Amino acid sequence: MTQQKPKIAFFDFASCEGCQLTVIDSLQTNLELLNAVEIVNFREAMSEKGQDYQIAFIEGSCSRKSDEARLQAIREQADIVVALGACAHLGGVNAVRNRQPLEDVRTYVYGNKADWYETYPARPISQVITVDATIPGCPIDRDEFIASVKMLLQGRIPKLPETPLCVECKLLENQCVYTMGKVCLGPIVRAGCKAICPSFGDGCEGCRGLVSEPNMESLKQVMAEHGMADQDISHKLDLFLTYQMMNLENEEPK
Amino acid sequence: MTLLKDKIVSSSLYVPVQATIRDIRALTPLEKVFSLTLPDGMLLNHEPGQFVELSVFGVGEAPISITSSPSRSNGFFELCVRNAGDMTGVLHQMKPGDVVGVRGPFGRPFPMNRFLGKDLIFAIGGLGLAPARSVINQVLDERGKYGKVIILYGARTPGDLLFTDELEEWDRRSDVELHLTVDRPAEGWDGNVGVITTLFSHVQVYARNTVAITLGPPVMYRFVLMELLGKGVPEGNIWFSFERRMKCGVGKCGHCQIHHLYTCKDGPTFSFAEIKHLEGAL
Amino acid sequence: MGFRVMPKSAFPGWVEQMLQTYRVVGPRKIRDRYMFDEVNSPGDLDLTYSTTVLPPKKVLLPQHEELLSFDLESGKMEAAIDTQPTVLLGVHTCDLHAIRLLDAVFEDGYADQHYIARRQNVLLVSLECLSPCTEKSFCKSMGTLSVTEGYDLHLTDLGDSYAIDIGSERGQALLELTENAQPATDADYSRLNQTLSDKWPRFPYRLESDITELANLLAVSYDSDLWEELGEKCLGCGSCTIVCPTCYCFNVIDEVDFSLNAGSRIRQWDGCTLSQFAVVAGGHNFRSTNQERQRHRFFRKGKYQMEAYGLVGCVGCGRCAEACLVDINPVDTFNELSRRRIPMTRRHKEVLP
Amino acid sequence: MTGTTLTPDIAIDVHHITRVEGHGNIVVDVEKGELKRCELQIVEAPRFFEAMLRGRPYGQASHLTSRICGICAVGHATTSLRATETALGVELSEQTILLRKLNFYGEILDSHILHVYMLVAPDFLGVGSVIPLATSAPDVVLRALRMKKLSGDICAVIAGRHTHPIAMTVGGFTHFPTMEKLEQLRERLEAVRADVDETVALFQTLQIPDFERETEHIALHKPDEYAFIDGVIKSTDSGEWPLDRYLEVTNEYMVPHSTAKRARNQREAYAVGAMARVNVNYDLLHPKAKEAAVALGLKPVCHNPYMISVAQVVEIVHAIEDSIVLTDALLKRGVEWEEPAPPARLSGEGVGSCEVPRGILFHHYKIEDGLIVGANGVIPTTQNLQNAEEDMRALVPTILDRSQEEITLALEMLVRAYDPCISCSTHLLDVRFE
Ligand SMILES: Cc1cc2nc3c(=O)[nH]c(=O)nc-3n(C[C@H](O)[C@H](O)[C@H](O)COP(=O)(O)OP(=O)(O)OC[C@H]3O[C@@H](n4cnc5c(N)ncnc54)[C@H](O)[C@@H]3O)c2cc1C
Ligand code: SF4
Ligand code: SF4
Ligand code: SF4
Repeated sequence: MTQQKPKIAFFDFASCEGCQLTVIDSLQTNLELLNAVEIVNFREAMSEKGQDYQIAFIEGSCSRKSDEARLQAIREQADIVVALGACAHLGGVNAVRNRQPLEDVRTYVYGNKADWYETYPARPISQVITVDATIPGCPIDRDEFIASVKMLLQGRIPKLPETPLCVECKLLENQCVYTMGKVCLGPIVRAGCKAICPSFGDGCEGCRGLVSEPNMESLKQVMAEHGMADQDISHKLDLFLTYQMMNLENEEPK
Repeated sequence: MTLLKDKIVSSSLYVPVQATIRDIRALTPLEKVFSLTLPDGMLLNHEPGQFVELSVFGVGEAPISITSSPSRSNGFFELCVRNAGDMTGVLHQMKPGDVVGVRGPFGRPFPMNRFLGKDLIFAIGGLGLAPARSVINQVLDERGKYGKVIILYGARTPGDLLFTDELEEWDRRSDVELHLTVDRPAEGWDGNVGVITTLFSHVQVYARNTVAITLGPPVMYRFVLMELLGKGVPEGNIWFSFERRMKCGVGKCGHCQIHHLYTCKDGPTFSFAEIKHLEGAL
Repeated sequence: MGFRVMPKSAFPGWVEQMLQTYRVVGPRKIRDRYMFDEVNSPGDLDLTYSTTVLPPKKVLLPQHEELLSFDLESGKMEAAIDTQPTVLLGVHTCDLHAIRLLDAVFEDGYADQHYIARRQNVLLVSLECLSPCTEKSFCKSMGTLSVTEGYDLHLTDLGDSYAIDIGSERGQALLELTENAQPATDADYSRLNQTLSDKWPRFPYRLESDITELANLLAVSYDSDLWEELGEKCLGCGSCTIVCPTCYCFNVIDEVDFSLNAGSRIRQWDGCTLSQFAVVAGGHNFRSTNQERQRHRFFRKGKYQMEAYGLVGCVGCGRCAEACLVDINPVDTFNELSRRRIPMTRRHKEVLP
Repeated sequence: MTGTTLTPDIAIDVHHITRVEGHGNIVVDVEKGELKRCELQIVEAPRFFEAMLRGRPYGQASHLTSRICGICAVGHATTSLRATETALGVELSEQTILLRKLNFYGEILDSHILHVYMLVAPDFLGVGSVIPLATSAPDVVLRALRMKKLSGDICAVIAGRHTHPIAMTVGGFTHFPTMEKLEQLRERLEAVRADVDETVALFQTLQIPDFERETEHIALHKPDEYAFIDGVIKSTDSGEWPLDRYLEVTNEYMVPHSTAKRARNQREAYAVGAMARVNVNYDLLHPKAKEAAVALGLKPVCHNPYMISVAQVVEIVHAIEDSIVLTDALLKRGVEWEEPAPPARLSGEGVGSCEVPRGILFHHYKIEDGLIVGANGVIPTTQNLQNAEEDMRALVPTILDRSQEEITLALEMLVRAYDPCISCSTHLLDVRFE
């Protein structure tokens, strides 16, 4: 299966660029990546800005009307568009503000200069263009990124893992953080990060998104039994999952 | 003369042998027939109804029925594969000369000697023709040993019909009764339109002496079964081949379990009598 | 074969001896939990452990296990068979029963060479349980509170010494690594008997029916309303099946290097309580709801495994009950089914309409 | 083309400066040799972090704010924690302080190595990125990756990962490294000294452009250590301010061509970052770092912004050496699992400040009954932007004899030298305490 090196490009929208940084970090143990693909556009790390690419990795949420055209242009050029990280996949933390009235958010931050800066409710890029594959996480997991690139090279489309985080956590024999008086979204969140938060003593915050059949009601009940008030539960769910939660609740951004 | 099965039993159940693709034939945009040869003259030695675990190295493995019949094994065997996901997707991009992995043959074959002298009615839907073809050609190669042969075959559209050359061949034979149907007709289709069960009104069977072999998507089975039971075909004479998710093919991985049975080793062929008390099997 | 007695003070020395030739795996305390883990010195071991997060099956069937490696360039293909000599030390009796079931599964029909190679190179040193390890264990109800076979050596804590039953010649040889195991005296026999009879009442029966009835109970409970209730509560998190010593379902995936031509095939644990476990190409899911998956799980534990291998599918270790956040557990499930037992006549409707 | 023609009209428009974090443009208009327009535009989408913090439990603040920036994630998290801890009267244990410092060095190293090797070095080596260097100078790239891996692993061992650390929480940690892990780090830190020496040697060979503009430099200061976490605000001009008077220093304002705010103190602009730290705290550098500074010709007070990268190299030396000191201290005293120190109260107001890789960072929270009701943050790049623009303004007239490409490169290198972290700088955390 020898083929031409595919040309790949990285783009970013509203994000912290931590996922692209993780891509750079993945080279520490996978320098062969540079032989397997040709990176033609990666503003964070290189000056060349090639416009001829087959695979586009996009980090960040779409949070401005004017970003849509840039997204569409990428979609037109790329054969495969990959959403990179929670912001692109889920709206990420950017969507936290979608629960608040937009005008209020803008004036809270910019005061009377609010209209200098364009914005609208943050959204996953899949709300703007068709996305072929997603590498979830905040930030993405290096190994998953590398595995996904290999799949793309093989002509496959990586799929989001359906297994809940609990499985990964148990396989590592972590102590369940619920037994430490904390709460965790592990039962309803996609595995693949090596359960890194519970492994480091903190409950999962859901950065990899909900599994496709989450039992929300039952988990809310569990959290309530662990001493969380309704408001605490919403804060927990509304860090990375705000966009998905609002969808589940059929709630429009304000 | 080594058998593939001896090889895996002696080393590892999970290590495939490297088979070479000698020929690829596209039947439809989604289905291709891959003709494979084993290395060093190794023999597959399968029986109708069995499957192999086919792998594309680095991608994955999946159970695939052997579509060629044992009576026609000339140093190669055939698999008819639908592009349905990861492994099959990459397989569809491969070329003759490429190497794939094969383990098997696995599964309980159809009990052909219990079918001897019986009238055979095949009720086949879609990709079910792949395993059915192995039985049918075996029967046709030993035609004298069986009674009537009736083949009912349904596909979604005329373009989805598989092995159309062989269908024509069977249709031409006077000792085979072939009825086709499609869910959605296309230009030029003058055959039956409707689900497979609509074909039953076209055929006459001597129920007590009939063996029915039903192969197709899970949804089809209940309806075909009602027809067959309605015609009085004995429960023990109604045979299916089941599809379940499988990862090992040898009764370990648990995916294909139906109650206490493993589809991969206790099946995939089952008679209705064997599974009728198992809730959820059908 | 009788038993020997070893003063506890000699135990670390014996373990040191083992470490010369074997990988030794035993219960270790890591923060607030116990894990079976490789032991580097006798001090790492904690034989007073309650229960471990994962059962010792992980030594025989690792969570993530290479089955084979391949290199298409050279045409090389190799089975990864692990034959490292290992002592699995301190296995509770319920887990020993579970290993017997695993043996049956992996030896049945086509024998799984990977499991068997490990199994043949593992010496099992089991440990008599003297008090319930957790509130959720129910080994006594499942008949797994004692063992008479299946071990190479079996330890019973006699206070200042261990009684060591010898179950095999390999076990005998392992014991001979130390000179401090003496033949038992009459006093030792009575001490052992006393210890065993004292322990029995400490364990409660938690199941309201006898295990021999479980299969029948389940047979009439397929349509019980309880499954729907469990299905509503179940998070589908899969923890119960992952931590179970008698679960062995697995998935197989390929890993490749950047050449795309070389890599390995990996077996990793899977579980029937996970939503995608029974999905086939085309998207049909043979058990599409938590309700069906929970039913399948409990049927496997109480009925199917018995029918397929003649061994009980649940050994009462209680790990799944510990792991479940919504408190779904075998004891309550089986007891509730028993209370709601559906009369045979009502159940005897046709499978098909 | 070499710069022989004197171009009276120059229009430079660098859309999305590369090899920086975030989206920025450089726009320069020269008409008839006269500089008409010189802007560093920040066009990153605004992200509204302080609005998102409103009403959140204080425990989430460090996890949310670490998402401001993937490169300074530890810095934001640490600063956020310090703000919360000050507000709620949390007293940290010695162990927590040691672990936090070591973790912090992981990020300083990671960011500086990324910047000097992958973002800045290509300019000096005449390539567009680090990628061609992988073939032309593999030893340099491998060294950078090796050093970067160690930096990341320091954070991974202590807090789970560098980008968005996990185990850091208000009052302490939720996970602790084992002695084995610390010993491994200790060994690797020692081994990496050779790479550090090579790094210094490499920078000795680079031709740093000669350009100076007198600048006010501001950094955190502590009497007894080269400050990264806590301290007082100190200026090279004159003056010291306690943290809670940071607003008197930063004086933020907005300009329409940029979604990021700007700051000024005693002049039209001031600078923060590695150079400011070296200028303010030179005497407190580890002796080996001072040696490196001498070797690299960096003397306080230095006013050449292109020397910022050199200051970063000096800090790499310092961070490695001090990490060894910290690791030794941890190994000596041992690491115990300890519960995070509890808050003394659930309402209060506090400022936290750290010297993150790009300079002084402030988080300021007001908390009521455990919920954040007001938040403000001032980010290093915000503070540097105006200064970078002033530098551009000073630089352009001196290089008008060069070709357009050369001018563009000089400007890009100048902006890059500041290592701007543009996504951070767009948070415009506004002071709005009701
Ligand atoms: C006994 C038997 C005989 C068969 N014979 C044939 C035959 O002759 N010809 C033929 O074409 N097919 C046959 N099949 C079906 C064939 O095995 C499947 O099409 C094949 O497994 C697809 O493999 P794949 O790797 O291409 O697809 P996969 O990538 O495995 O995907 C297949 C489907 O499985 C599901 N899936 C897989 N992995 C996951 C996951 N991780 N998470 C969620 N969903 C997942 C998806 O729904 C997907 O559509 C047979 C099956 C059995 C059991
Ligand atoms: S544990 Fe949860 S929050 Fe943490 S990285 Fe994994 S999915 Fe994200
Ligand atoms: S089902 Fe539960 S109690 Fe039974 S063996 Fe498995 S984990 Fe233990
Ligand atoms: S552990 Fe409990 S919640 Fe999770 S799958 Fe099992 S029964 Fe359901």
